[in-house]
Amino acid sequence: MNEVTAFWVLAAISVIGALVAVRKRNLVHGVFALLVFFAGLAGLFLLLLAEFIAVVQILVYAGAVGILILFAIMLTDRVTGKDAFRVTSRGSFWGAIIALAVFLVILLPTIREIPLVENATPKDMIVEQSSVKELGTNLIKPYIVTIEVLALLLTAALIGAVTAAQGGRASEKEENA
Amino acid sequence: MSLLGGGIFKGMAVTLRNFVGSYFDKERLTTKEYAWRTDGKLPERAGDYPKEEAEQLSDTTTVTHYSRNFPMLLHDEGEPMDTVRCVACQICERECPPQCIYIEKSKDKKERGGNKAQFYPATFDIDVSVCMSCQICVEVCPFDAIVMNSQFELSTPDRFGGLLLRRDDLLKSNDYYHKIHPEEAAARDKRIADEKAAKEAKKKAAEEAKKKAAEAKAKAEAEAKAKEEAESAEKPAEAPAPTHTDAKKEDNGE
Amino acid sequence: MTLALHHYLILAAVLFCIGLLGAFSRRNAVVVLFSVEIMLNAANLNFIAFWRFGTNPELLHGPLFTLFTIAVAAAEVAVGLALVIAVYRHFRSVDLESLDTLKEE
Amino acid sequence: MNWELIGDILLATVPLLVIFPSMFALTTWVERKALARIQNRIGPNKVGVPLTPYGGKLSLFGLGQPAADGIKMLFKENIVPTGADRLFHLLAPILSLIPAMLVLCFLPLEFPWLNGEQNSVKAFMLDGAVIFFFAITGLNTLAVFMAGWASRNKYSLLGGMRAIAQMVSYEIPLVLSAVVVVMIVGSLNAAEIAEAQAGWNWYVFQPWGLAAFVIFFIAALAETNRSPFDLPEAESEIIAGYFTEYSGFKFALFFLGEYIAMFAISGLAVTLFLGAGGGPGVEALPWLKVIWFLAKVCILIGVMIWLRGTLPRLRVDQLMGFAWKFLLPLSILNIFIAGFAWHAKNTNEGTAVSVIVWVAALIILYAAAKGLDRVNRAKVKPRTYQYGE
Repeated sequence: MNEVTAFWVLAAISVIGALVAVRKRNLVHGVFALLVFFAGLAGLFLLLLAEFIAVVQILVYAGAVGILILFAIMLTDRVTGKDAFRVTSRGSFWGAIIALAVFLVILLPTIREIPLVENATPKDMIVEQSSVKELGTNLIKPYIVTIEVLALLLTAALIGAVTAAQGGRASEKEENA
Repeated sequence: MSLLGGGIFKGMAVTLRNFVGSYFDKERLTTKEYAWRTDGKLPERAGDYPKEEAEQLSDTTTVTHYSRNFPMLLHDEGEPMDTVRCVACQICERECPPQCIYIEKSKDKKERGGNKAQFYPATFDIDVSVCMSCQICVEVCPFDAIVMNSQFELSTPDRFGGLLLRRDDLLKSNDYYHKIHPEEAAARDKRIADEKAAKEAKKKAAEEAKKKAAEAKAKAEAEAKAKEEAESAEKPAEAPAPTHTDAKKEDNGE
Repeated sequence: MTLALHHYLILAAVLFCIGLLGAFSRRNAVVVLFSVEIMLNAANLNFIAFWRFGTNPELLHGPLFTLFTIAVAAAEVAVGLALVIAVYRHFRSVDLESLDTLKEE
Repeated sequence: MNWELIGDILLATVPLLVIFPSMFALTTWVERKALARIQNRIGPNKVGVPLTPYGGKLSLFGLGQPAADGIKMLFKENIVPTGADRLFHLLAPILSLIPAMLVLCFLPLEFPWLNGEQNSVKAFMLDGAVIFFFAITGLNTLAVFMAGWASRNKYSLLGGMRAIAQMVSYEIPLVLSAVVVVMIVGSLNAAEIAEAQAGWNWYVFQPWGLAAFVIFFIAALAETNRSPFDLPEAESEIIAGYFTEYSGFKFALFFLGEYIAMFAISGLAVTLFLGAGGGPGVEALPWLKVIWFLAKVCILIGVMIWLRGTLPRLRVDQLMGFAWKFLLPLSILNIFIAGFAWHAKNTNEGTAVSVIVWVAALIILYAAAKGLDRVNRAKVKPRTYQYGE
C-alpha cells in the first residue's frame, strides 16, 4: 500500500464523513459521522508527517469536542436525537449555490496558479525537524506570548461557557419560586 | 489526626485476612458443597440423583431459619386435606404481584379443626418459576394458611411442569413449619391462640352482654309501658320545632 | 502518480464547501456548529499541506498555527454549545429559524 | 510491498494479541476466585479438563472456567431490542475493543526474539506515544455512549451518560499526573521514559512520583470503570448500565475490551512510575524485562481486584467531587512540586539537599491532601438517623 492509495482512502473517508455529518437527519448519527471525518483528517495529517498534530486532532476533536456535542444534543434534543421534521432551512437552495460558487472560486486559482510541487523536502528531514521536542521548543521560545494568550482565552472560554450554560438556571429558579 | 486514606488500608487488611484465612480455616467458608458432588459422581441429569441424597439435599433444617424461598400451605395435625387451613378465599391469588398463584375453589364444604364447614382448595398451584418470593401472600392471608418455605433445591430437568408446584407438593404440616422457622412459627401460633382466646372471651362477653341487654330491655319495656300510661294522661306541651339540621339537609339537597 | 500540494488543497476546498453547505442549509444550531468545525478543519489541512510542501518546513509554522487553531476551535465549541444550551433553555428549541424575535413582523 | 516491514510488525504485534487476551482469560478466573475468597466463598472450582483418564475429569481448581464461559458466550443468542439502532448496537462493542487493543502497541515491551537494535515496536514508537495513548483511550468513552444510546433503554442511556461524565472528569487528573513524569524525562516517548528509570531509579520512589502514581491509579480505576468507580454499570441502581441490552458475543467483546483497557492502563502506570521492565537481573538477562513488566502489570491488576473486594461503590456526586475538588488541585500542585524538586536537583549537588527536598515535598503533598480532604469534608454534616442508632 503506497501513499497515494492511502491518500485516496483517507480523502474518501473524510469527505463521506463530512457529507453524512452535514446531511444526516439523526443528530447522533451525524456526530459519529463527524468523528469519522476527524479520524480521516488525523490520518491525512499522519500522511503529511505531522504526527503530533494528528494526535492532538484525535485527542481534542474525537475525545473532547465530539463528547461535548453529544452532551449538548442530549441536553437539547432529547434522547432520540431526532431533528425536526423539516431539516433544511429556507435559504438552503441559495446556500448550496453559494457553497458551489465558493468552491469554484477556491478551485480556480489552486489549479491555475499553484505549480505542481513535487520536489518536496525529503521525509526524513521533515520527521527530524518536526519532532515533539522541536515543536515544544518553538512553543516556549518564539510563541510564548501566543501560548499565554491562548491559555487566557481557554480560561475565559471555560468561565464563559459555565456562565452561559448556567445563566438560565438562576432565572428558572426564580420562576419556579 | 488519622492517616489520610487510612480507612482504605484498614478495609484492605480485613479483606486480606478473609482471603488468606479462607484457605486455612475451613470454618470461615459459609457455602456448602453439594453432597452428591463431593464423591466425584455426577448424575446424568439434574433430576436423576438418588432419593436419599435428594432428601439430604433438601434438608431445609440446615439453612438458617431466617431463610425464605417460596410459599407453602400449612395444615394442622392429621390428614393434610382434612386439616388444611386454606379456605380458598383467593385473596392471595388476587394480591400476588406476578400472579403466580392459581386457585380453584371446591364445590362442597368441609369441616376442619372444630370450625364451621368451609370451602377448601380443589386446586392450588404456584408457579415458582414466576414467584418472586415477595411474601405478600403471607402478609394478606387472614387464615395463616400460607407461609414461606425454605426449600431451595428445586432444580428439575422440566422447566415448565417441574417448576409448577401442585397443591399436594405445597401442603406441609405445622410441625415442619416449626422445624424450619421456629421463632416465626411460635410467634404465629401464639398469635393464633391469643386471637382465639380473645374471640372466645369476646363471644362470652357478647353473650353475657346480650343476656344483660335482654334483661335490661325487658325491664325498660316494662318501665316505658308504665311511663306511657302515666304520660297519656297529660297533654303534649309543645309541637316539635324544625331544627337547623333539617334546614341544612334541604340545602344539600339542592 | 505522486502526491502533490494541489491534491490536498482541492480536498480541503471540497471539505470547506461541505461545511459551508451545512452551515447554510441546516436549521439545527448544533449541526451548524459542527459545520463550522468542518470548515476549520479544512483550513487546518491547508496549513499542514503548505507546511509539508512549502519551502521552509523547519520553521514549523504550519503545525504551530494548526495547534493554535485547534485550541481556539475547542474554546469556540465550548462557548458555542453553552450558548446553544442557553438558547434552548429560553426558547425550548434549537431551530435557528424560530429564533427570529428581533425580526420586524 | 515491503515484506520485511510487515514481518517485523507481525513479530511485534502478534505476541501482544496472544499475551493479553490469554491474560484476560486468566484474570477473569483469578478475579472470581479472589473475590470469592475475600467473601469467604470457594469460587469456581468444578470446571476442568473433561475426559481425562483419572476419574473422568481433572478439575484443576476450576481453571476450565474461562473456557466454559467463552463457549457459553459464543453460543448465546444475540438479542437486539426492538427500536434499537442496529448498526450502532453492533459497532459499539467493536469500537470499545479497538482502542484498547491499539494502545497496547505503545507499551515499551521488548521481546527477546527481536534483537535490540531492530526495535520491536519501531512501527509504533511514535514520538508522542504517551499522548497518543491518552488520545486513543479517550475513544472508549464514545463506545460506551454509543452502546448506551443505541440500546434504546433508559438504564443503558443513564449508564452511558454517567460513563461520559465520569471518564471525561477523570481523564484530567490522569493526564496531569502523567505530565509530571513527561516533564522530568523531557520526552513523550515510552521507551525513553523506561530508559530514564533504569537501575531502580523508579519515579514512584520520589514524593511527587508517589503522589502522581496514586492519583494516576485512582483515575485509572475510574477510567476503566472498575469498582469502587463502577457507577456506569452499577448493578444495584441501573441494572448493568450500558451493558444491559447486550448478550452473547457482543457482551464478550465488551468484557474483553474492558479488561484489555485495564491491562493497557496498568501497563502505562508501570511504564511511567514503576520502572517499566526494570528489575533485578535485567542487565544480565535482557529477556527478563518482559517478565518483569508483565509481573508488575499483574500486581496492579491484583490490587484492582483487591480494591474491588474491599470498597463499596461511590455516589455520583461524591465521584465528581472527588475528581474535581480533590484529585485535580492535588495533581496541579504536584506538577509545581515536581518542577521545584527537579530544579533543586539540577542546581545543587549533594545528598543533603536532595534529602531535604524529598522530605519537604512529601510533607507538603501530604499536608495539601489532608487540607483538601478537610475542606471537602467540612461541608458534609454528620448524618442523623431517625430510626437507627
